[in-house]
Amino acid sequence: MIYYFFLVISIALVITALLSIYFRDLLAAIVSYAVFSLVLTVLYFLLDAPDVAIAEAGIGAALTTCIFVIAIRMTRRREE
Amino acid sequence: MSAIILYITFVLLFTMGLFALIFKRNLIKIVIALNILDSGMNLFFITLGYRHNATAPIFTLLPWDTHITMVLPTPQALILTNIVIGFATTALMLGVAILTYRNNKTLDTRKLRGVEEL
Amino acid sequence: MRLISVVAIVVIFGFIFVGILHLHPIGEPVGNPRILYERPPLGIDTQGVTIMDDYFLRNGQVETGSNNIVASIVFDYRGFDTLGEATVLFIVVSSISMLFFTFLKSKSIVSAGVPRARQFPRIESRIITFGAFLMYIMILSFGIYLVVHGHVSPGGGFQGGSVMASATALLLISFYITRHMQRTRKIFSFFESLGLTIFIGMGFAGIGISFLYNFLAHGTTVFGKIIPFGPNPGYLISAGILPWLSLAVGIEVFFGLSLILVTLFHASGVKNNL
Amino acid sequence: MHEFELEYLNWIPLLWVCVFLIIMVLFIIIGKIFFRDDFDEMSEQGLPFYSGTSNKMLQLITASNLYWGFKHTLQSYFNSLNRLFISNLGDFIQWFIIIVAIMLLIITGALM
Amino acid sequence: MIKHVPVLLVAIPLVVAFMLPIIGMVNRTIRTITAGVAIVIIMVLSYLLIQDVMICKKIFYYMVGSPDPTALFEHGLTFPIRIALKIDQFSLLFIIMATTLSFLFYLFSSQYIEENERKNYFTVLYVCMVAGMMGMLIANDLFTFFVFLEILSISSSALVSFRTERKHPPYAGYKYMFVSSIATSFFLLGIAFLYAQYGSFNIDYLKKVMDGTVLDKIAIVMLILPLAMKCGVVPMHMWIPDTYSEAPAPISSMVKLGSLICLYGLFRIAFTFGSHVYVSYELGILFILFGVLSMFVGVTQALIQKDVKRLMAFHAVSQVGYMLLGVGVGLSVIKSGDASFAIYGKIAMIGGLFHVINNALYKGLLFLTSGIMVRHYKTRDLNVMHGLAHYDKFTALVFMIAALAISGIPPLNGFVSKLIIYESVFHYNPLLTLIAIFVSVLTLASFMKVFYSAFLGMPPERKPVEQPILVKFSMVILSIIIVAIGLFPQGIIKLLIEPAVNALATF
Repeated sequence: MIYYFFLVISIALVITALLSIYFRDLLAAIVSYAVFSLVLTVLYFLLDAPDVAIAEAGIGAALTTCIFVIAIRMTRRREE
Repeated sequence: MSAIILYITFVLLFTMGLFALIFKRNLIKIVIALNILDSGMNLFFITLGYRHNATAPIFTLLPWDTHITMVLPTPQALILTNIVIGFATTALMLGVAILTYRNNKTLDTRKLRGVEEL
Repeated sequence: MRLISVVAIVVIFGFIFVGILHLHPIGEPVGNPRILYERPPLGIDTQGVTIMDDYFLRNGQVETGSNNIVASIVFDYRGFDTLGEATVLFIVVSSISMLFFTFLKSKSIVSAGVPRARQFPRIESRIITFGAFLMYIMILSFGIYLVVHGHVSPGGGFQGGSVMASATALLLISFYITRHMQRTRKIFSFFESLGLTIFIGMGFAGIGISFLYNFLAHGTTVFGKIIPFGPNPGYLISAGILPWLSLAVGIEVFFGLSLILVTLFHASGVKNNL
Repeated sequence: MHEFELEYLNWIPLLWVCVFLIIMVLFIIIGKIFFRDDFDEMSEQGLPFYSGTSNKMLQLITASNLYWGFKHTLQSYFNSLNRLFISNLGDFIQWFIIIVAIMLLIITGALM
Repeated sequence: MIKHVPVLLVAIPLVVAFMLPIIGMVNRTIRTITAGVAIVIIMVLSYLLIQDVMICKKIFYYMVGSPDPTALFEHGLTFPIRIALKIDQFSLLFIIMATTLSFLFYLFSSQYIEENERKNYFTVLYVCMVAGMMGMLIANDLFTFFVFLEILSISSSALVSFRTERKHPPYAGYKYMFVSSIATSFFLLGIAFLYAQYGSFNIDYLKKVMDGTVLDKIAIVMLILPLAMKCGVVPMHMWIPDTYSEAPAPISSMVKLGSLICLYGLFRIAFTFGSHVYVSYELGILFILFGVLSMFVGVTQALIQKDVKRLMAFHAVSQVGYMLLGVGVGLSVIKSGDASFAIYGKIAMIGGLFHVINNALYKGLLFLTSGIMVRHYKTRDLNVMHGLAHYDKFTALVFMIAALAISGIPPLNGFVSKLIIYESVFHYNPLLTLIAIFVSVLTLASFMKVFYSAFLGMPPERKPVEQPILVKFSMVILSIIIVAIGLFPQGIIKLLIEPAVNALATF
């Protein structure tokens, strides 16, 4: 039963990773990277790794996205 | 046998990250690709240590009657380290990308090729 | 030239895929999944232990006294990696404040002619400031819970510290304080070094036997409560130096990450009209 | 494991120092014999005499064209080198990926 | 107390690094002194070990955090549990080199880098870099090696972009970090494959347990090539000139020292895992190929440079080629049945390792002198520089010693190790020696170019400023060591290099 979860989450992971690489507008790329990180947190929770899930959520989703947004604010938003 | 999907996602993430690293030109997009590569590595380590119908390696408030077998704990301890290393690399590369933008007014690697002609 | 690299990536993809087919199927790792609860009390059980992980699962609770085996590995069995880990974070924090030093020293925050209020759009609405204040208290307490209960429930120094740092991010966004940046950065840097010196001080405290040795764990009065094997409600004072190390790493990660955020917020606020 | 022979290395270190000193002494003696005391190093005499152009900067063979002959003959080699290693950021690891692919093929014997 | 030395080598610099921000707030001179004292302590500790490790052939094991640190296995198990640290002859050779040189470069940088608020962070990152190097040298555990490799990369990439106000240093720091993080990701993939099969990270345990499956071969390739990239082997070397030329002078020598420590990791993994996966012959050929390519391409690109630091960076690439050639010949014949290893294989490895030590010495000195030249002329372009020797005789003399050493002129140490490499590689294949000699000639030609254009010619417009005392002191010490090794090579080989080769080549 758990394999269907794995299947769905894997597809979501690959799609969000593709989107975050494909988007020319950097802000959209970073939002899709945050979604990627969130889905990864859910997958870690399903793989019985709660410590890593909290760490990925705290550092991966929250702070990395925050730093990316600051970086875009100080440089250019459109990818030339 | 459909659990191999997790290994397949790792390989896909790894090659996607590699592909974007080589062919993308924006400095911040390269940092995102590096993060995806690193998250793929973390996912691979955790799937190495996963066991079927086993619980997380924490003994607090586990019901006594079930047959306790646990997931391997060492990959999780190492992934904690690797997530913080990934964050550290991102923070440093973004800081340096901001400074290159401030000095050279561009984030495109083609335009930044000034000095290295030979 | 691009075709060659695409072919090379496909070859690497193929090899890793082949390698994975040779790997063990996902559910059955190398170890010996013996059922855990039939075990002699208080002894180190090495019967039928084939790899490192089996040893950790069977004896992690007895040797380190913490329920969370991952925390016992992070802080006791492989504590040297965590020391390296805390150094990596310390290095990034000091390098970010080094790189952005000229940014923050330059007085170009108040660019000529633009009144200060319009330059930093202050959010005046009550909802945000009050809501942020409530959220801040809740996130901070959750972060402290994670740090302190590192060895009992999932969590530990890094996760708790990063949750608390996201609380400072919330504070920075909602209140946008840029006046006392210089002093806050000095205080944060001081506490971060303090947390790290506590961490490595704990490591040196056990130098009589060996570096990072868990000298408080085995039955000493303060933090050495001996816990029964198997599922138990979890005792706060049971894991020797683990709670101290987790607290030290929590302090260091919280002040380090919020120092990064404060520096970058301050730098992004500077109108770089250079 | 017989003692490997590195005997060509145990020269007498004093030998080098003595040879060096002897040469220095010879220089000083020859210098003393042929030295002209009215020579003033810092004045116009000290500067090297260049025939041909009077423009000072032109006479100095600058560093970049000191080995122009070497560069000229191997121009095709350097051009191909530049084409292979244009230092765009992606190219740094492009070669790394290619080397990893080749070595994987060789080491795991899939090539043969 | 002596049994705790392996961990103290890392713990002491880390303690000082953690306390430096607090000390830096209080007083600047105390901060510089404490950082210097920390590096001196670990230097003295490594000298204390020479007696036990090199002469009595004792190997220091240390399990961090276990009740009995020197015991290999706990509670009668057959596999190690905690993190194992190990100092044997091979790693002690590199520890001595790393500590001595980082102390000398620290002396140079304490007065070369201008004294302002940022110097606080510079010292912290410098001491963390030294701790990273020490951690890599003593780690007997693949994941600890990975963590300290990451510490070294992050701290050196932050230091490379120290001059943030100029145009190119931040981008050079970005490139270095970009290259290092990809290398560490591939390295981690190799560790993951090994952990999946054998459940442990300990190098000695893996050496016993490993059998040549396909996964092990893939893991070996994934472990070796990232380290080769960080050492600057030719096809993957283009990031080195950009990084070394933009970094401040002592940092480019420290980054060069860091790449030599990655070379140590490369040899350690190639020799321990190579024969167990039956690929040591292919790895030897790979090293020789990398060596020859690096030698030739590095020097030809260096000859036509007009930027003095880029020229020296390309020479760093070509010198790594010599080491790889020497050790590659040793590795490729180590498993061959006949006694050829005993005849020339071991001598080639001795030559290779000796060249590592010599190269670290004179390449560091060259980067330091180039820093002084660039600071005086305010530009790195050789066409503009002329006549520094008229006023600054000291730098000219030191540069002369280092340039003669790198091109292998007899009384100095470059000649000694190159002679051993020529001698032994000739038995293996005479063509390699011809290429090596030709490259050495080109090295001499390019350094004559630098000396001619920077030091001779018309006197410069303004008089060069007098260098501070510590800057001159560290350069004098370096040149004394170079001349001493050049005159008395047998002592160094007997005491340090030969036991290191025995430790590396035993199976």
